[in-house]
Amino acid sequence: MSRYLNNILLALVWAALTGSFTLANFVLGLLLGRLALYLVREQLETRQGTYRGGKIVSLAVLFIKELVLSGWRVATLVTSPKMQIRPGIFAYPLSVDRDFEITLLANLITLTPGTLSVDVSEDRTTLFIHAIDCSDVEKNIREIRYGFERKIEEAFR
Amino acid sequence: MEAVFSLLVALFFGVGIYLILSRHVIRIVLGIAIFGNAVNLLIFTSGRIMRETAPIIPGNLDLLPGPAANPLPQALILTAIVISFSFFAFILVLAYRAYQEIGVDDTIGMRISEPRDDALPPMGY
Amino acid sequence: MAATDPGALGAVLSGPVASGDWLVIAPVVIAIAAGALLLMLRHHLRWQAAYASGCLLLMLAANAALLVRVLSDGPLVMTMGRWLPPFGISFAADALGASFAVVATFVALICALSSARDIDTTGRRYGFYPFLMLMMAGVNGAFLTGDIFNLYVWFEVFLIASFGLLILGSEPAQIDGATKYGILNLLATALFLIATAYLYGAFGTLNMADIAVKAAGLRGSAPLMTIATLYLLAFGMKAAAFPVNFWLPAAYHTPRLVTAALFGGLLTKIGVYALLRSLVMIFPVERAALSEVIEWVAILTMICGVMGALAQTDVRRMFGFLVISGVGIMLAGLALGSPLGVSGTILYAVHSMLVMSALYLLAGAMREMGGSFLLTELGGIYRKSTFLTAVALLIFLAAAGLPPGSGLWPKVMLAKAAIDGGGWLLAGAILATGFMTSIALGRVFVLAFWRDAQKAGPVDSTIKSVPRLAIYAPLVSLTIPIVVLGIIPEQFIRIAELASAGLIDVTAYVRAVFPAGGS
Amino acid sequence: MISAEGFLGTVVLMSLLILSVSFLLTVLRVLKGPTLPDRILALDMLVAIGVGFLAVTGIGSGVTFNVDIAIALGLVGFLATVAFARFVLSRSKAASEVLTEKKHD
Amino acid sequence: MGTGAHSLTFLALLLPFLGALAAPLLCRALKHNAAWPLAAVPLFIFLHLVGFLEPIAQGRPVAGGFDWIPSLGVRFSWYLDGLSLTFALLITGIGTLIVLYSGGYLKGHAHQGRFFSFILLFMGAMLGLVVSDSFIMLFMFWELTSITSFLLIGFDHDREAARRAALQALVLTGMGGLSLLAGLLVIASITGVTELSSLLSSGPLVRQSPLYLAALLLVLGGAFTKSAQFPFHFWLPNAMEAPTPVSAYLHSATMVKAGVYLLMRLNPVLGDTVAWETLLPMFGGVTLLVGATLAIRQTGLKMMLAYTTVASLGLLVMLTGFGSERAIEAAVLYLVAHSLFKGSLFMVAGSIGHEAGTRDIRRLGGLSRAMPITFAAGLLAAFSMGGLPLFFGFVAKEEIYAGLAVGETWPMLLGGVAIVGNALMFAIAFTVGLKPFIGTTGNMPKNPHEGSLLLWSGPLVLAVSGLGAGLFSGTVHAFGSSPMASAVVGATVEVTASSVPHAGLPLYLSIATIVLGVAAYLSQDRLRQSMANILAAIGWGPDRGFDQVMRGLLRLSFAVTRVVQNGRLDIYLTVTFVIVAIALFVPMVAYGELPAMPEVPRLLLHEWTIVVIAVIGLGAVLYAQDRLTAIVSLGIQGFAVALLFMLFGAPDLSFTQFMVETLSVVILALVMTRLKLSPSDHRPAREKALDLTVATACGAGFGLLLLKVTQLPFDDTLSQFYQAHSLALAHGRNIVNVIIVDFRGLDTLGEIAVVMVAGLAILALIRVRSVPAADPQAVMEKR
Amino acid sequence: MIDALQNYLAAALILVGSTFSLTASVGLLRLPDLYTRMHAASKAGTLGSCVVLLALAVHADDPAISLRALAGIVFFLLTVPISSHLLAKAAHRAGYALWEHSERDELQTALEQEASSASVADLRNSSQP
Amino acid sequence: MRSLIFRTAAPYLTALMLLFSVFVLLRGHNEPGGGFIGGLIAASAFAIHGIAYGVPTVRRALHFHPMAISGFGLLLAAFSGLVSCAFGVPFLTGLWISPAILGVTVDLSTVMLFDIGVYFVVVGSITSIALALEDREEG
Ligand code: NA
Ligand code: NA
Repeated sequence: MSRYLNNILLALVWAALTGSFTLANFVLGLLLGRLALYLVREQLETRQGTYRGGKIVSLAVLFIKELVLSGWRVATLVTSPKMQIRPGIFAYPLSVDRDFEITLLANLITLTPGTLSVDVSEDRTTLFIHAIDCSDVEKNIREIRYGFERKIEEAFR
Repeated sequence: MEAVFSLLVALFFGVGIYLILSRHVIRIVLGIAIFGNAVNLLIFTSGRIMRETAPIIPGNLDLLPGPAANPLPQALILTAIVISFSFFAFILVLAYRAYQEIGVDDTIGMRISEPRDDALPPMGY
Repeated sequence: MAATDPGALGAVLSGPVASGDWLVIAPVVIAIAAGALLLMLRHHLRWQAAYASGCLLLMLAANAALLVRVLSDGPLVMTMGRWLPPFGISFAADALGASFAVVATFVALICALSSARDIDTTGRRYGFYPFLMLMMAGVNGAFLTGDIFNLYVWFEVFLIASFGLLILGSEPAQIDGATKYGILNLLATALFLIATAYLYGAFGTLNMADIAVKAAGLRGSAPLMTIATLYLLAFGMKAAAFPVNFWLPAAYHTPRLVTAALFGGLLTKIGVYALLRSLVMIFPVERAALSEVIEWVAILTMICGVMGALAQTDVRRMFGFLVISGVGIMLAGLALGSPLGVSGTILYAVHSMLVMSALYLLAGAMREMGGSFLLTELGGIYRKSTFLTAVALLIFLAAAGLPPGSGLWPKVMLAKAAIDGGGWLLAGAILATGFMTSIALGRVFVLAFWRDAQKAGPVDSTIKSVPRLAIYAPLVSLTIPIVVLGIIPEQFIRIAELASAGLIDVTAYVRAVFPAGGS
Repeated sequence: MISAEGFLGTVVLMSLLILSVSFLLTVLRVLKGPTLPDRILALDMLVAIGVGFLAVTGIGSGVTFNVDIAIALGLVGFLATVAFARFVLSRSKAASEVLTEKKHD
Repeated sequence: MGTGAHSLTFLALLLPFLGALAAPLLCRALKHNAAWPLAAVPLFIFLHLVGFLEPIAQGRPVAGGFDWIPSLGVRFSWYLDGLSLTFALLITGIGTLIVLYSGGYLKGHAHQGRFFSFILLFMGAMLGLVVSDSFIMLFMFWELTSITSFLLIGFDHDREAARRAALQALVLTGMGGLSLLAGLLVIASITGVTELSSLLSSGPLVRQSPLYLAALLLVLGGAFTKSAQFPFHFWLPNAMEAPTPVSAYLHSATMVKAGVYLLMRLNPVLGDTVAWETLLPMFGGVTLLVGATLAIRQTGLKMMLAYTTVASLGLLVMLTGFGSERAIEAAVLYLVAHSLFKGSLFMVAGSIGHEAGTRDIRRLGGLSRAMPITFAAGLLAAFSMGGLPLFFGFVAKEEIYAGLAVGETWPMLLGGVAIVGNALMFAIAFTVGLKPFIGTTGNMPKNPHEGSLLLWSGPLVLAVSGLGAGLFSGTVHAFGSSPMASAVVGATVEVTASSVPHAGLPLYLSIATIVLGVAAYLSQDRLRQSMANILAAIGWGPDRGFDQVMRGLLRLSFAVTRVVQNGRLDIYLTVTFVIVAIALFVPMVAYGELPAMPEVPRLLLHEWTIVVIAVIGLGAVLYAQDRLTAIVSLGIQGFAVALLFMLFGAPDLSFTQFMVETLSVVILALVMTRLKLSPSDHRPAREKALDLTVATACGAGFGLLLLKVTQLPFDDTLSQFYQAHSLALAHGRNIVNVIIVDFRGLDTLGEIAVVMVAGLAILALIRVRSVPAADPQAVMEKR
Repeated sequence: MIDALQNYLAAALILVGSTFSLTASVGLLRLPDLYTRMHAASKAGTLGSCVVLLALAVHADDPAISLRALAGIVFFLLTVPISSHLLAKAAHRAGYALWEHSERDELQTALEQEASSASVADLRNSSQP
Repeated sequence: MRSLIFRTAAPYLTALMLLFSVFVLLRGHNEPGGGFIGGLIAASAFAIHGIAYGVPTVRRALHFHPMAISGFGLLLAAFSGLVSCAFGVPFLTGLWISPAILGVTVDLSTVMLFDIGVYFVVVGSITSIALALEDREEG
């Protein structure tokens, strides 16, 4: 991700935190963001990517929908008198390959219903996911592939 | 309300002291942490208790709108918390190093500076 | 009490301060700034000792000027942040605090000078000098502050700094000693804080002058006896009074000798100072009620201390116990509470700061000359160095309270105060302690100095050979005031009497803190 | 009909109660374990409930600064969990200890 | 008294100390001949003092001084009357001779300069002691004599016997010194007087005080130890470990007389009571007999003399306490005579030992030809000691018998004791002064010949003085004995005793003494043997007792220390908390500071829940079966406390508590990674019960006191002030923060200093390693 | 009017949020193993807190506060999955097994394969010099 | 800790937390917060970074030794108290100026300087402790 974009994002966060979108405050946010980024300069990904605003929003909407659903499902699951669960860890073959994308995907998966990213393989081709319902692995893989992963590819390629 | 807090303080002190007395270095360290909390609650209570209203003047006023919690004990506790945290960290690392250097986790075994087999002083002249 | 109308600033804020008033805070600020700077320059090993010594010299000058000023004009007060007391934190130097600060800083300066030979590169890199400076910040702050919670803070400052000094070296014995020292001292300061919390709950104020004034009004309703007893316990622990003296013999012999010298000189005396401040100044009535308890504590502290000293083979451990017996002697004055007794305690504390530091530095010199710390192995020092022997003799005499050392006069004052007050047992214990101390130190002299060297061949290879001047200079600089105090003690005694008078009659102190007429 | 504020107040008290129950249940998991990660997870959950608690009390008292405390709590809760995970991982090197740990539980 | 003489006297008092500083330098330059310039020091003082003879004889004491420690009422003041002047003259006069004698005796000794220093220091201390007017000065110089004699006795510090003797002397006389100090303080407390000259005119104040007996016993404690009265006599013979000049000086003429001086000095104040007149003669008499009989048992010349010194001191104490003017006169005369002959005989014995290589009487003989001058000196001194007419010793002995022979039971008994003692001393006198010089030449390690002028001048001058004083006793009485006796008695006394025998009971007793003495001299070998047998049968003496007491003290100290400082942190902690509980409950109960019964508190349900969670957290920490559960439980209680702060109006606290608790748990976890600690608590149940009791008591105490405090009306002036001025004057809305950074910013400065130092200390703790790669297991095995 | 609306919305959100928290803690108690419990904690728990924070954002009069609450939600959503992932990973690596009735554990299989190939590699390395 | 997910997210989280810590620091005078809490948050940020990437990385990033930062903080705090020396008022007196920067009036004060000192002390010390402990872990 671009360093400048990061900096601007941080300045926006600063403005949001302080609740003041004045120019002076924004400049201060830029300066502080610059300083913060300087401290982690070595670890920031330098590869340039593209950003599609609309797709990002669409990804966010999908995520919020999934999140609420996820919460609901788990809530009903644990409050049901007989918990019928078939958990397990399955391997998910990744098609995204950038660290940022893998991370984003893994996090989104963790936050969504019944799935939890446990590990990424060393060669970054496989994501190991714990699912609360592991009876149909193919279905799980399919849902991710055509859900989050595609949205991510659309948004950041 | 002070009564409940007094009771709580008593409990915190009791548990902290019981742990401090229990020979195991780690239990002692845990006891010190609880003891520190007991002291903080003690200071808090001794400044009298007031529910919910923080001593912070709202942005649109020049003075507190009404009675608020006593700010001074809070400031004192803040100082005390920071200090006791520093000491807690130090004692913890010290216990760790003691385990490394002396090899025991029990105060009964900690007898390097004052050895068990101290000899009588020389009797001659 | 000051008006709460924000418009009437005159009633809320103090006026401008004269630049001379800065003397009261200068030692602490210098020490903190110096410590911080030394920490930043931690890796510039070469200049640390000189820089620290220079700062200590500056602090000593400030303290000396402060003492002179306090002696001529009475207590000097500065309330921080221009708030009026008791709302801001007051620093209030009276004769007691200023004189203790002078002596303590002097001792620290000597220790800084002698650290040149005792502290290795690792010790410097891991902060010996910052620890030293921050410890002196704590010590000076404790002596000069006029606010009881602030006193607690300074206690913690020098306590944590003393931890740092204590563990510098990480030998098993150090770690073990530090664990005991650390946990027990932590408890002591926690008790101090607890007592202060109760005090605040009862008085609603933290300024010591304010408390002293208000105590009279609260007697009868507030649980002042219990609070005073808690202070006695907390500070008694800090002072290493029997039966809560455990931390001292467990730790004092483990660190580098400069550190031990610093500890032996300063730490317990701060406990004694706080006892005087709290019990004589704030709680005189409660002190009187507790006097019998304090008397027994004093006697047992003396006896257990000196018996502990007799029981030791390691001279450092022996000196640790002598610190304790000295504390017992100081507690005698607290038990008596009479002007003579209190001034005896004050003078004894000054003496003890000088002598106990000197003893530990001497232990270092003895090891360098005699190859050991153990009485079983030491010997032949007289043959090696007549000069060191002479200095040692003077220090021993002072420690035993014999002429021409500094210990004589405070001991005479305390014994006289005890006899005047009918404290026969106390007087007997004071004298018996002096006697047993002379046995203990006489044995050291006989075995380590007179007796022939006990070990054949080269001594311990870990002992660096150092120029003798480096050994002698700090020792001599401590011995000179010791002997001066022994031979011409008048000025010292007069200051001690002023200090004790200022404690017993708080009017001047209170007026200095509340010039307008008080709260 | 009660006022909106009054209603909100009641709801706040109610939710504080609900959150208190959650607290207790979570504490129970901390105590029960049975494994260390279980306890860590429960502690993490405790932090999450704490965030909610802070937010609710903030609404109840009209004191807005609780948000920042909630954020900070979330952040340090994160730190705690990461550190514990780190701890669990480094302990796995001493596999035998895991076994003894389990035996004790 | 003019200021010139005034400052000259001060200089005289100071001079020995200056001389002591110069001695090593002088000695380096002049070798043993440094004795000559150094002897000028005491000589000058002697001559200066001689100038006082006239006024003092006329009853005008010389006093002077200046304020030394005004705040304690201590003056550096001197007071010279007959008593102190005589002592001062003896000290400086004999001192002069001793310095010269030392020049010869220690010729070529590597540390002769040091020796001169010690002797001069000692002289200064002794002189100061006898001329001191103020109590404190007296005590100070008293202790200085103990210290300097410690140095002198241990001069040959390579020998264990010397070290032991030195320490023994220090211990005993040091103990006496403290006793004296206590006694003087008591007297000061009774009379309000701190100077001897004023005390002497204080009348019967002390005698009538209820504290009299205490004062007396304490003073006697000082005097008896210093003057080697039974059972503290043993240090004195042991002190013969010192080089002979020291023995000659300390133990015959000066140091040991300090006790006698003190008794004589205080006779007008403390004397004339039943206690005084019982204790002194009793101890003195026993000492006299013990000293004399032990002297007979000895084979070494110095040891014999040493025991006769013990005996003589007993005699002096006995006489001082007898309670009559006559006895005091006798004591005064005997004291002077003893100083002269004993000093001389010691030096003679030293010369013999120096020349012959031995001081064993069984190996000595026929030295008269080789050492004629020494012989002369020895013989003359022996005559005086034996109490033969014309010698000053005779004068003294006549007066003794005159004083004791008053026809009552108690004096008769003491008279008998005196006769026996004197007879034995007679025998010793000639054993030392005559026997080595006559008869066949003994089997001696060295070939003896007369020593240098330095060696023989001293004994000879002293011996001749003994004769001279006897011959011119009138003059001596006029300037010495009478003023001295007057001072001791406290009224004008005229001494008239003469060295020419005239008939009377005293003379018959003297003759009886001499006859007995001759008999003892002749049968000394048999006597020695039988004494040796008796002592062997007893098998124990205070000297061995000293060792036993010292060892016992060390063992006792060791045992006590093992109990009170036993090295176990858990016991230290238990004791500490027991005392905390006592400190809480005893005053609270004793002074009625317990709280009133509180009313039932009204908390909201969720507040109760948080309280319950805190309690659960505490319980969980307590009952946690493994440390990790304990740590996590620790987090629970910290969390609950933070929420409590939140609920009760302390968001800053809550904020900080959350952060700090979390970080504590994190650090704990980080540290725990490496610790393999045993999880279970294996204390015995009894110990757990004790700990539980202590913890409960402390907790309850803290809680009750807190309740009591919170039941008081609260003075919230400070908080009101902060609330009123926080925004207006300190420009901050968060009052807590304003207090932290402004109202009480200094606390925070100290606090961050703590944080900084803690960081550094932890860094040092982790980084600095004593041994590379310390492995706990290896350390365990090493131990 | 707006105020009342705000209040009602906030009240609803609060109730929803705290109920989510409650169910999460119920789940935490009821679910059989660590990994399944994580589903409850990291989803329902997070959701609960976020919803309550949202309530705060809705309730606050000051937009600054609302923004901050939203920022808090973002922070939360950023950190929670990562810590859950780390804990799960660490626990799995440390050998905490899945519930015995779990369907499969492909991560375990993968790790075992890796371990065996690594040991082969080790053998090869040690035989080379 | 070797986790791709964690390592990718850590720098952003660290930066966010640092920003937040400054925010908490600066608002402390009017609302809960201040130098101490801000410092703790910043130290937590560095701790997270350290756990993700190892101690050397954090040390490199910080450029100065954490304890030197801590010392600087203490010096700064002491200095902020000494400013009042020049104005004839007691030690640690809060002095305020309100210059206009970019058209906005900004309240600057020694009190704020003091709080920044606190912040640095806490950041330095706590980071130093965490890093030192982590360092041991690695070794
Ligand atoms: Na000390
Ligand atoms: Na704050």
